[in-house]
Amino acid sequence: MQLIRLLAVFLVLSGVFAPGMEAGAETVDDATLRPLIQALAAENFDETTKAVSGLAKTGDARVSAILNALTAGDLYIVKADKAVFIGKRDGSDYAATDPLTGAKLAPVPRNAAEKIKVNNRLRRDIAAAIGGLTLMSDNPAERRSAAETILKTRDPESIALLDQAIAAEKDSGIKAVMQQAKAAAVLNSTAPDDAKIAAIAEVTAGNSRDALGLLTPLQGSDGPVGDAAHSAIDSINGKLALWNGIQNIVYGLSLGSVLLLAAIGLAITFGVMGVINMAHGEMVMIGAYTTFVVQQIIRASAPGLFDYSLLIALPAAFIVSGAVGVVIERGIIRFLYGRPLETLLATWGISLVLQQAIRSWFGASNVQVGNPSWMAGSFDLGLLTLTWSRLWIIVFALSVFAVLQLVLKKTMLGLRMRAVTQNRRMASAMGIRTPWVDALTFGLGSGIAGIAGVALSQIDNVSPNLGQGYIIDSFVVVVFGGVGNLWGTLVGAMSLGIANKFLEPFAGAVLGKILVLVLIILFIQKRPRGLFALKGRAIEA
Amino acid sequence: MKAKDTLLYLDGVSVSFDGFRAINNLSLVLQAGEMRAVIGPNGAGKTTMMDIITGKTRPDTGDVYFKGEIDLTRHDEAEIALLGIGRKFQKPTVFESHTVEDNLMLALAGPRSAFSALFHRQSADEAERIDDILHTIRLHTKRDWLAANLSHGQKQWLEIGMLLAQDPKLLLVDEPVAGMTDAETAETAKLLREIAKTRSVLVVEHDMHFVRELDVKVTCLHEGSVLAEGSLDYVSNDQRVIEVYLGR
Amino acid sequence: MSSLTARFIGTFAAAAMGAALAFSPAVAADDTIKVGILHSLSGTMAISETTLKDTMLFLIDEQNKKGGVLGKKLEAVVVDPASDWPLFAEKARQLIEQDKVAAVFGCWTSSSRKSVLPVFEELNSMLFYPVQYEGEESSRNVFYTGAAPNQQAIPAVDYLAKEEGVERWVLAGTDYVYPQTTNKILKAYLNAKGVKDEDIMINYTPFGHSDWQTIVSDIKKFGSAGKKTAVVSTINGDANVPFYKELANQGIKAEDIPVVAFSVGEEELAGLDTKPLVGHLAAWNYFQSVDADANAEFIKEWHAYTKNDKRVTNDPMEATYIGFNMWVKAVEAAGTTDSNAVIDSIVGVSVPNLSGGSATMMPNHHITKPVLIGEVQDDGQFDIVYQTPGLVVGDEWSDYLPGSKDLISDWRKPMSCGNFNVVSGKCGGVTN
Amino acid sequence: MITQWFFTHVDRRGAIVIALLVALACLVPLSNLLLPPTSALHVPTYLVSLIGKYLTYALLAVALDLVWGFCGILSLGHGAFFALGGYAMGMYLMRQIGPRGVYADPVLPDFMVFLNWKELPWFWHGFNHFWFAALMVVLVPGILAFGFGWLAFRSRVTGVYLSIITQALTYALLLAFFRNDMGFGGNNGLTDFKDILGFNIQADSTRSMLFAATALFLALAVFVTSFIVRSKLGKVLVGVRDAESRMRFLGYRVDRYKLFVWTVSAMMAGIAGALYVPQVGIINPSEFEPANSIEAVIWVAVGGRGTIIGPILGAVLVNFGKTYFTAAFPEIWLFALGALFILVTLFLPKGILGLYGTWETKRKDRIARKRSEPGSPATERATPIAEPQAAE
Repeated sequence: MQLIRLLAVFLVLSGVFAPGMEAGAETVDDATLRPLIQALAAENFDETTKAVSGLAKTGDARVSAILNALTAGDLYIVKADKAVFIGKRDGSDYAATDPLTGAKLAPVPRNAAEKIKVNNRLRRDIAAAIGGLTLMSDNPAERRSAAETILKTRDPESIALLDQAIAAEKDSGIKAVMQQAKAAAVLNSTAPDDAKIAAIAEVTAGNSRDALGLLTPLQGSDGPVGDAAHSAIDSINGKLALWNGIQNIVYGLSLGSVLLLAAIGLAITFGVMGVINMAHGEMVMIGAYTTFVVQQIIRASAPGLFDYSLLIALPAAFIVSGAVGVVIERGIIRFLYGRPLETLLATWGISLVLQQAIRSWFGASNVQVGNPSWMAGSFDLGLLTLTWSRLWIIVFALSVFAVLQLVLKKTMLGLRMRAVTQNRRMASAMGIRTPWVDALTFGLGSGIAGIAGVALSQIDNVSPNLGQGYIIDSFVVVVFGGVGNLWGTLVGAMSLGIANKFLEPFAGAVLGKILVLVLIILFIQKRPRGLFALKGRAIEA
Repeated sequence: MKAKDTLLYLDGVSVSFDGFRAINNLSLVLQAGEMRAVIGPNGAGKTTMMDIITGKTRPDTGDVYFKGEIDLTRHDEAEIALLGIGRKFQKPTVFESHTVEDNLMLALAGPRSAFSALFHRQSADEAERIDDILHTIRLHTKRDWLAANLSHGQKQWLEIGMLLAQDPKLLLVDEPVAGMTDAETAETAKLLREIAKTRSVLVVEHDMHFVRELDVKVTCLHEGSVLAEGSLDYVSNDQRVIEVYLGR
Repeated sequence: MSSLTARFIGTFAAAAMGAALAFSPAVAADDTIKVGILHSLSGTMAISETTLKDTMLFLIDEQNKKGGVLGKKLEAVVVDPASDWPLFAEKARQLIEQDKVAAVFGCWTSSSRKSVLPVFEELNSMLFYPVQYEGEESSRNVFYTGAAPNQQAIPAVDYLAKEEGVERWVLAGTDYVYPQTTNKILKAYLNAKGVKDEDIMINYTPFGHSDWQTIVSDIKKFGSAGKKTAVVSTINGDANVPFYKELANQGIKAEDIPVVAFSVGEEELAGLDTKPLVGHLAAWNYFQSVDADANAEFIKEWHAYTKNDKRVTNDPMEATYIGFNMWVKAVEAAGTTDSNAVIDSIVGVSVPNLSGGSATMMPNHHITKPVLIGEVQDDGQFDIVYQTPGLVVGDEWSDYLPGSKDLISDWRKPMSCGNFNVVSGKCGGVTN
Repeated sequence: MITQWFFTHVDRRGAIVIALLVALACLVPLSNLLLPPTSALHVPTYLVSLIGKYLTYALLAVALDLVWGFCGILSLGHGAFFALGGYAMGMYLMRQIGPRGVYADPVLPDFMVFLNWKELPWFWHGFNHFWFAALMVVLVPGILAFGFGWLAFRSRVTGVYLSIITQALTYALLLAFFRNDMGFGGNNGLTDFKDILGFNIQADSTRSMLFAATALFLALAVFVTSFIVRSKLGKVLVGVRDAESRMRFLGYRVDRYKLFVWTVSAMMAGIAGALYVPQVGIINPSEFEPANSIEAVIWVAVGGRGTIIGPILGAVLVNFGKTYFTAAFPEIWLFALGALFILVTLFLPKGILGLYGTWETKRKDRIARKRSEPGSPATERATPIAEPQAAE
């Protein structure tokens, strides 16, 4: 009973003092700490850094809470007497607490306080300092981050601490990180050669890119350590070269998916219907802005749903862009069938109007579309860093493609669409309401452009110019693949993406893009009707 | 070489589009001065055959010779046209925004280079040729009309007139009477017979009355190869031809 | 012809006639002073420039509330050069010749400034240019109120080297003149400080580049050589959002590889979720977060004017503010809006800036500025981590470029020269 | 004699336009230079260079119409030829600056000094001579067009495929010229010109002369276009536009005809660009923007494709509209411009001139038919001018 209550208190306390309670924490009396805390409010970062390490050296349990407050930018001084306090914004005042005791102080007006400045270096030092304090923490995540911090700082002084922690560690994952950290620290220390060579073996087995960073400085040193580092680097470089190829393919696929998404709606409005749809990019833009509006509504009314915002935005964008598409088709395009070049003119006009409309409505600047948590971050696959957003976009692009194929091949609408585009008069004679099919086809193409906008909002600017950035690439993809052939669009987009990524490393991004364009121009000479051209005598009839 | 002394010689010609064999081991020989009618159901490969002769489509395999020695598969459309093969399309194809006279002027045999065209002045000789042809195709009263304003039958004739202006050795005529009235059909048959006096003609047609009126040797195509060849009566009594036409 | 067509033609003809009427030179009212605003409101640059148009309208409004200038009200003449450089020249000419404006505030890109420069010199008018640029220019008719490279880039590099201990540098930029020049200056500067060539990586990307996977991954690779690495970014506005998104997604944190940018301000961050970017840096001469009374006042009034308390302020806005106030002060000192008089009286004019100090127009038509370095915060604002102790004078001719190190500019009489060569002792150009 | 030769190659409308342009070339400079600014007939310099700019656009539009209107080749990359001509002229003007640049380098243009280049790249040699630059103005676009066309027309790239690769061409050039390493001044392009043929480029008289030159070149272009269109070659081109394969089966080497007219058109576009640059005072890569080329197509469409005057009318009207709208309604002018394009497409499918053209052709055709078949009523069945087959 007693024990449970103690545990409860302990938990509450660790909650209050956040990451800081560890086994064997010492307590230093306030009189020692006060001046050190006061020293945090130094005029320059060097002084503050000294104060931080001074605080960390005391080993006091309360220090990490104070340092965390400093990192978070919650530590202030009162301008008048330079007293340090932890502040939280509360209207025009700061609700103040004492950094040591946690006691509530009188609120400080905002203009009477000054924030203690932190920069990256300080944040790094604090993380290192806290790392030393939290290496034995009960919280596995904290232990891991502490080990990772040491891996970066390579502080030789933490070797002993790490040994202790490694011995106590149960989680094999964290243990591995700790061992890496220790090896890194050893390499950075004045340890004997054999210890260093062992450490080299240790880091080589881990993440190669980090290892490269650790080993490169050793390369120049003489003796067995230098040789070991040298051969380790060679083996890592060999591995990296292989992974570079893989990386190019994966990045190429990812770029290809973006191109595919941008072009696939056009493959319908232009490829299937023959409308030279210069307003296609604006449909993508409308989709992106729909995402923005959906997120605004969610932020305002149901913040908990934010992670689902993209899922909600998908149908919304499809409907909004699709509806705009239907209106454009009914209002303008339908008068222009059989005059494809005039559609170029009219849709160019439409694109100007839509851009200006969005600009007048939402302003000319970028609007912020957030990444839901499942789209953020990255993971490592071998030596490859894959970001979730890119991965999802590949998956998404391919699903859109698959669904579109299904719609065209398996549904009544798809059947009618194909009938109308192949032989309008015959279809109409068979009782198909061709005007409706036209409107729906154009709506479908526009709607798909809209959902592409949802995806693109995750990786690009959302501004009135969004569409303009994709329109040329989209046309090139559709034409390269072969007008009227969805598979051509898929293969075209992917091959352009991969070609671009293979050219980029040695030609640079600009020349790479130019080369791709030149290659396309030359390719069209070989296959004047694109990659997947329809053969036969029907084409020129 | 068997091709010798023939005007047009096709042997073992095959072509396929995306796996579909449009022409399958086709062989056909046309003598100089001969008129031949080619019949066959839709998809028999009639138009593709013309595409091959005129250089629009390259055969996958097989020989195509003109005048016994010229390998047509090595020439493109313009060269083949200049060799003396004229072609009329299934759908009448004239230059709709030109006048009837200009249509003929463009077709008139003569230099074809861009520079000669830039500085070309019409000679009296050419004017006379155009007058002749206009009379032949019965459009002399409409020489200033835009071709777009001609009736369907008149366009067909204009196109035939353009072939004549080209002065070819061989005319390929694809469905010349489609969409014509009976009277026009009869006139057309007369016109073609007249033409055939001086040159070879290959006519593709569906209309059996018309073919009968032409009264020439008939070749029936089916699925890209020759099914039967002979007089119309012979061909139309062939059991396989009947099957193909009536369906099975 | 359908009656609809007829009606359309009728409307069109009427519109054309109306246009022709309106096109004839406007009669300049004597009781106002016209001020031209030459910022793109459409096209690719609208994203940045629209705000400056609003700022000018706001400043003119404020000035008119205070009674205008020389007892006359100011009247804004807004045109849209539509991010089209030759159109900038046409519009500049229209503003000066036709609308007879007293001065023009405008341009963003260097190309647009280069495009209008001959027009301003020919017609002897005044342009206030509020954006940081590559330097290497000084015109009698142009006043550069944005930063020259020494007012932005060099202090930022110094800061990184000193405070963050950076030894390896990635100079990443969009492929055009400003980044190229800035990087050239920086490279010369870094080399002079003992940084070896293998520790400098220079990378250029096209305008509006949106696929940053390879480059970010290269930066990561470059940064894993055991030396502290930082990115100095001269990436142009549009391409920044995808760049930062890729950085955040690939997990490059400011503590590992900080990025210091010269073209990313509050306005650009408005399109981003800044939580993963906390700690990345920007170097400017003003931040919205500057703790000064003048700034607080300015922001308050700006919010009141735009009726939107979310509208951010940024550095080019401050530069516009300074330029405008300098012009007002110079006009009042000269007692006329005549260009020659104002150009003579504006040198030495000093007005308060928004960061609590003041800005002075120097004889080279550049101004004095403090250099601030800020770290991105999670609310899209910057936390100022460094400020130059004094003011830095804009250096139009960089000391780090061999072609320009001997040049100076002084538009005061009797020198009155934009490119005086101190070695030969001659004025190099023919600009009047 | 000459007049007769002239009138056999130009129709009445063309002659009027040529006369008008020649008159403009004489009167505008006179009015600008001789009349006092207070005079009601004085044309201010501002308008001289503005209209001069419109006329260079009109020249580009005429060039574009020659290939699109008369031969059915829709180029979405004609801006590239225009810009190349402009760059050739810009390089000449750049070299003319000589030691008057800000760094006072006698040979190197400012931007090269500034990027620390030591010597002039090889392709800048020769541009100090006007005749060489003038030659390059037509040769560079001409050779590019010839090479591109030779490949594309021989491979029978047609329709949208051709349109899109022309767009890819101009886009690739845009990216290339943006690169500082290319040696064309990068994003800022070439600017700060001082004089042309020894005359101060900012002087009113020079501006007037440039204006006159532009008007005369446009008149020449109208004549050349008329000459081509009214020759047998022109009829072949229209034939290619309306029924390309028929032309081929008649024995015409369609690719050569296309190549000829394509190259001529590119050269005309190059001249337009060369006249444009000294009048606006800058040339930079944004002239390669695909959007600019599309806009040029729109001028032609608005004015009326397949006519000679239509493109001129369209270019001047649309650009006048742009000038006017961007000043009068800077915030919403894109609505007006966009709406103009939509309305013209919907209600004036043959452009502004198409209206007049329709009436006239109808009239002529009716007369012809009346003459041939007295008493027979003119049929209302077909459209008088056949709808030109679109690029498809």
